[in-house]
Amino acid sequence: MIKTLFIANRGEIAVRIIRAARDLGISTVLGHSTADADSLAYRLADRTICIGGPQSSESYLNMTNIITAALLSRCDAIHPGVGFLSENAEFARKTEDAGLIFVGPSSETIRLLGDKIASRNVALAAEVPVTPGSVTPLESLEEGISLANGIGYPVMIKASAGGGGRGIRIVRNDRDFEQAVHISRKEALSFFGNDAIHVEKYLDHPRHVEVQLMGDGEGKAVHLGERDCSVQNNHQKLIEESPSTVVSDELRHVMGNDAIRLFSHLNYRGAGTVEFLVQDGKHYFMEVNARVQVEHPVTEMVHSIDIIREQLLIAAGKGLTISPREDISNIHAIEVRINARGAGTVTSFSPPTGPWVRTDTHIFSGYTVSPYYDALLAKIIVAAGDRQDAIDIMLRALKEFEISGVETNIEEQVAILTSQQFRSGRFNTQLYDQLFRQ
Amino acid sequence: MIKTLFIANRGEIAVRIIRAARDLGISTVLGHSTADADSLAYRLADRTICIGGPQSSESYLNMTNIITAALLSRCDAIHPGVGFLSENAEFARKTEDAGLIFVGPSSETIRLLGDKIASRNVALAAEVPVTPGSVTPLESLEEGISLANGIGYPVMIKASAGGGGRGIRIVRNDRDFEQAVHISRKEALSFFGNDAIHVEKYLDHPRHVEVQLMGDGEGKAVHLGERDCSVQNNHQKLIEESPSTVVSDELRHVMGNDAIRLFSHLNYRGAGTVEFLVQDGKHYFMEVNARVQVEHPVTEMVHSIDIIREQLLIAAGKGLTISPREDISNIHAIEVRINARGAGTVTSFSPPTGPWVRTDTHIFSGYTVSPYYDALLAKIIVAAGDRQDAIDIMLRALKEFEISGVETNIEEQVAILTSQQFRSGRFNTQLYDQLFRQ
Amino acid sequence: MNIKDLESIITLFNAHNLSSLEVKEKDLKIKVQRQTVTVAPPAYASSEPQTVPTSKEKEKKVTETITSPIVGTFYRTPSPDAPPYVEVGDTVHKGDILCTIEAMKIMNQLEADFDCEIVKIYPEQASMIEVTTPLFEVKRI
Amino acid sequence: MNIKDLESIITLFNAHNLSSLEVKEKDLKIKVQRQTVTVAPPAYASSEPQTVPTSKEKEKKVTETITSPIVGTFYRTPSPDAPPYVEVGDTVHKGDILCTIEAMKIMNQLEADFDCEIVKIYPEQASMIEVTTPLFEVKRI
Repeated sequence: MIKTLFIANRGEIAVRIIRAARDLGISTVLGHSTADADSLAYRLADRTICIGGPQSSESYLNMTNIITAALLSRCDAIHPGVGFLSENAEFARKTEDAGLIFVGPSSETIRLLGDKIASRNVALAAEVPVTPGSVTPLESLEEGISLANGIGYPVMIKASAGGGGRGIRIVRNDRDFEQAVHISRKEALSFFGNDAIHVEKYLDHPRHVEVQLMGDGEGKAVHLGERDCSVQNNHQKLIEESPSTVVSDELRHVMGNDAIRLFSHLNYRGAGTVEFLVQDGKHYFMEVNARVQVEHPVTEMVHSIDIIREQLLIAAGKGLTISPREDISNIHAIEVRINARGAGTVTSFSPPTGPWVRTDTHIFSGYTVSPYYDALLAKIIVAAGDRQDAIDIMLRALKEFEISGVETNIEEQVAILTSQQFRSGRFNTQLYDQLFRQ
Repeated sequence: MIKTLFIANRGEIAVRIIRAARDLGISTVLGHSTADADSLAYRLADRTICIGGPQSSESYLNMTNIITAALLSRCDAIHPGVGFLSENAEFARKTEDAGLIFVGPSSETIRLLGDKIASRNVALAAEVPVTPGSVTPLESLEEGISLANGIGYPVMIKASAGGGGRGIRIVRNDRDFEQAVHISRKEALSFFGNDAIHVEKYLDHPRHVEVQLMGDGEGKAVHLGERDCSVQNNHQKLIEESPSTVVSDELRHVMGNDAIRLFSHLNYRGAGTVEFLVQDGKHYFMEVNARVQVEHPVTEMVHSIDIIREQLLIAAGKGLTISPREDISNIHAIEVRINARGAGTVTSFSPPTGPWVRTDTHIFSGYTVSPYYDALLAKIIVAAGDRQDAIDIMLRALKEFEISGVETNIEEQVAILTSQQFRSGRFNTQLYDQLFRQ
Repeated sequence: MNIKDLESIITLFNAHNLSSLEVKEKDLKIKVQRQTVTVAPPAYASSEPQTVPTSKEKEKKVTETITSPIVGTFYRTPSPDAPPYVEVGDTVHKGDILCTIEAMKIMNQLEADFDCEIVKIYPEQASMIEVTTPLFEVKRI
Repeated sequence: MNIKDLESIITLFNAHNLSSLEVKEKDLKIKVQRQTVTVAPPAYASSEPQTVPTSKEKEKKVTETITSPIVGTFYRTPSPDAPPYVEVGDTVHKGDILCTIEAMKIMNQLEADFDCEIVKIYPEQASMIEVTTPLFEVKRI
């Protein structure tokens, strides 16, 4: 078993990991930046080590400081959390080389899945449907235009190494193609240090649906159903829910089995997500997130399974023993992300509590929201017997959420939840723009 | 449907009821005392009406003020909460007479169950096992001693109108009988205005196990399994859990059916509890609590059913539609009560949050714990796959519970949860005394 | 809400020399505060919650507020067509009836506890009052 | 709500010399406040985190703390049997090696950024240090 776990992350996910470790009797060492020296994770961890300055590059991305700190504090394992080094194959390999357990997939798996084209090819090999498009990086403009005409416009030009919506351009005709390729390559180079791009069919009213899986690293994998993450602002997820209103039992079965086939093919170890776009009842593979995700609690509430705990148990060699709920017809979970509109000090804070409401947060009265990191303040998660009840309970929780000192997106989230489109379940990834930009 | 609900209570249960009402779209009017004019319930309610001074007799027990306030604020229904007027047949009748819905059983049911001997007789009529003892109030000392010898010592002398452990005396031989009867009658008279007493077998290592039910008022009832409330200090419950470590699947089935038979017999309406003592695998009827109970969340977490919501739906004539979880083999819920050791102002407060932890509380930073009411500050409820995990998660939650300004029983609760006896599940209602008084 | 109401609230706030006043009803919430000067010794806090001194001249002009002891409907008159029990400017004596508060069809008559002059009558006829609702502002005589 | 209302509210606020006024109705919330003058200036907060003056005599005795830039194991000597790089009382020059910090089997040599005298050496030989751990107290010369 893991005795001491090093946590190479911050914010609410660091708190989340400390809690799961504590529940298993694992002691925790938090690596933190100088800017996070009075965080909630800092207060809750059994031990803390300062790993660098406020800039992520000095601390949460500083592999040498992190691994040295883990070694010197006699940890057995490193949990990378989300973001930062969580999908960095080099960090995973260095962790393994140092004789430590990396809580996540093997470095080879991460390396493979980090390349969009390679992961698309793995999906094809595992017979998982992908969006029509190029399987190799684009070599010439002519090749691209011919491909686009074959697929049919609109098409999408994507950075092969990309993520988070950067380096993506939508093209609706031959005329705009050259310019889009130019910009896309430039963005790809500046964001990812690699100007490889490829072309895919663009779905114009898709839902973002992802399947949560856990694998044992030896070919066995279990899926925990889907999360619908279609409420996004500029590719940043705002609200996630499970089940999705556009996924039938049959589609869930098919998508789940597709995802399991892919994970088996990869001998995937630990928690991971297969992202699909769903449009008109069809699903198209997008990518694999080779780590736990911010929105994992939605799935936890549906299946009463602690995903972080299971990550730790798999990493410790205890195997894959979860049994997901079979009948999910009378449960629905929603997560709302509360983000800060800017940095500042939280002068008072009172999270929503009470029945059917879970708050995952790292803030407290007196906490300073730093300008160095992401804006996530809290995740509110509710579970109820059906979707409408879940929405009502979420609105109750948001009404009880009290914070002062920093501006938040609570009012905006309330507006989304109370919109006719969201209530009806008939919306797509354009919802945010439809509500706030038109 | 109920449109506006009057809440004739305070503290965390008032908050709990406001939340359930809000989730159903019911607006709320809180009746509060002058001492509770800045409570959390006051802040959350849609409307508030001051119903009297700080003494309960002036406010929360003032039937005229409560019913007048409910009528003048155009409420359809009154929820009495727990304690105060929740088991007062006269209040239920006055509420009904005023044309309002009383959220609870009928006044006749409450009246019947409020009398220990009458309720014992109903249990006998419904073929529910009771502790051997007298079925009518004791008429003479001789009758009592003869009865005690028939049952076998030790026996218990109880106030027929009693509750909360008051007016109870344990007698171990003929010699002490007369004195005990004398004291018991005196206490019964002073606490309950009625000196009727009766004699029952005393169980010396029992568990306090209660079955939660909901009835439709027309003979149909459903049980939601049991709660074990054996951790008590001087008859005040401290920790409750479900399932009980001494209840086998078979015993659960038998107790549940006994309880359903009793509720059907009573045409019981709404939420109620049948209390049993369990010793050596046998169960003995104690009493019915004709109201919701403080520890109801334990059952809510096991079955994912909102008991307060269902109370409101039944009261509104929407019927009994719950479907309890059939397989409870991989769920365990525990509630810990956090009590104040005295009055004072809470200078800072941060409830535990995160996965598998629910906090029901009415306190906040700046809240003043009043000397007029009970000491309950918060209920922490956790749910997990098994009992050991639930205990570990509860310990994590208690470690995160931050409060200053008032003394609490948190350390004591941690000591109970970490004790070998509690962990093992082999303990009885004497546990508290064994840990702290020996 | 309208500005007239807000003005009345602030006038009340000033008239009673309050430092903080919060009014909440349904979706409406109003909070008025005035910073207190910290040089002076703390203001005298009455231990009698029902009477509030509202003026600085202690000799003659101190008024007190009579608040409602119960929840009910406020009536200034014994019956719909009868004249009011009291009017502003009236002098009443201990035991005189000031108003009727109806609760559950019972008419409760509120009597004066002491001789006084009626300075102000707060509630509207037939309005709902709760415990602590101000009913009359009076000046002892 | 409209600007006229807001204007009226602020006028009321000013007219009555309030320090805080909060009006909330449904989704609308208005809060008006006026800052009060504070007599004392706020305490001086240093903007340079790495150097901390540790003495009150500012002329000569100001010392500075050199903290660790990385996580690792602190060594005062280049090898187990070699003498320490520096001792208390030593004068070092810019570029002189102060200590070695081992991280992942790499020996990182920490150099002096300026000429100074070693006043104190904080960590024990071979102890773990983190970023910001104080290593040396020095006095610039």
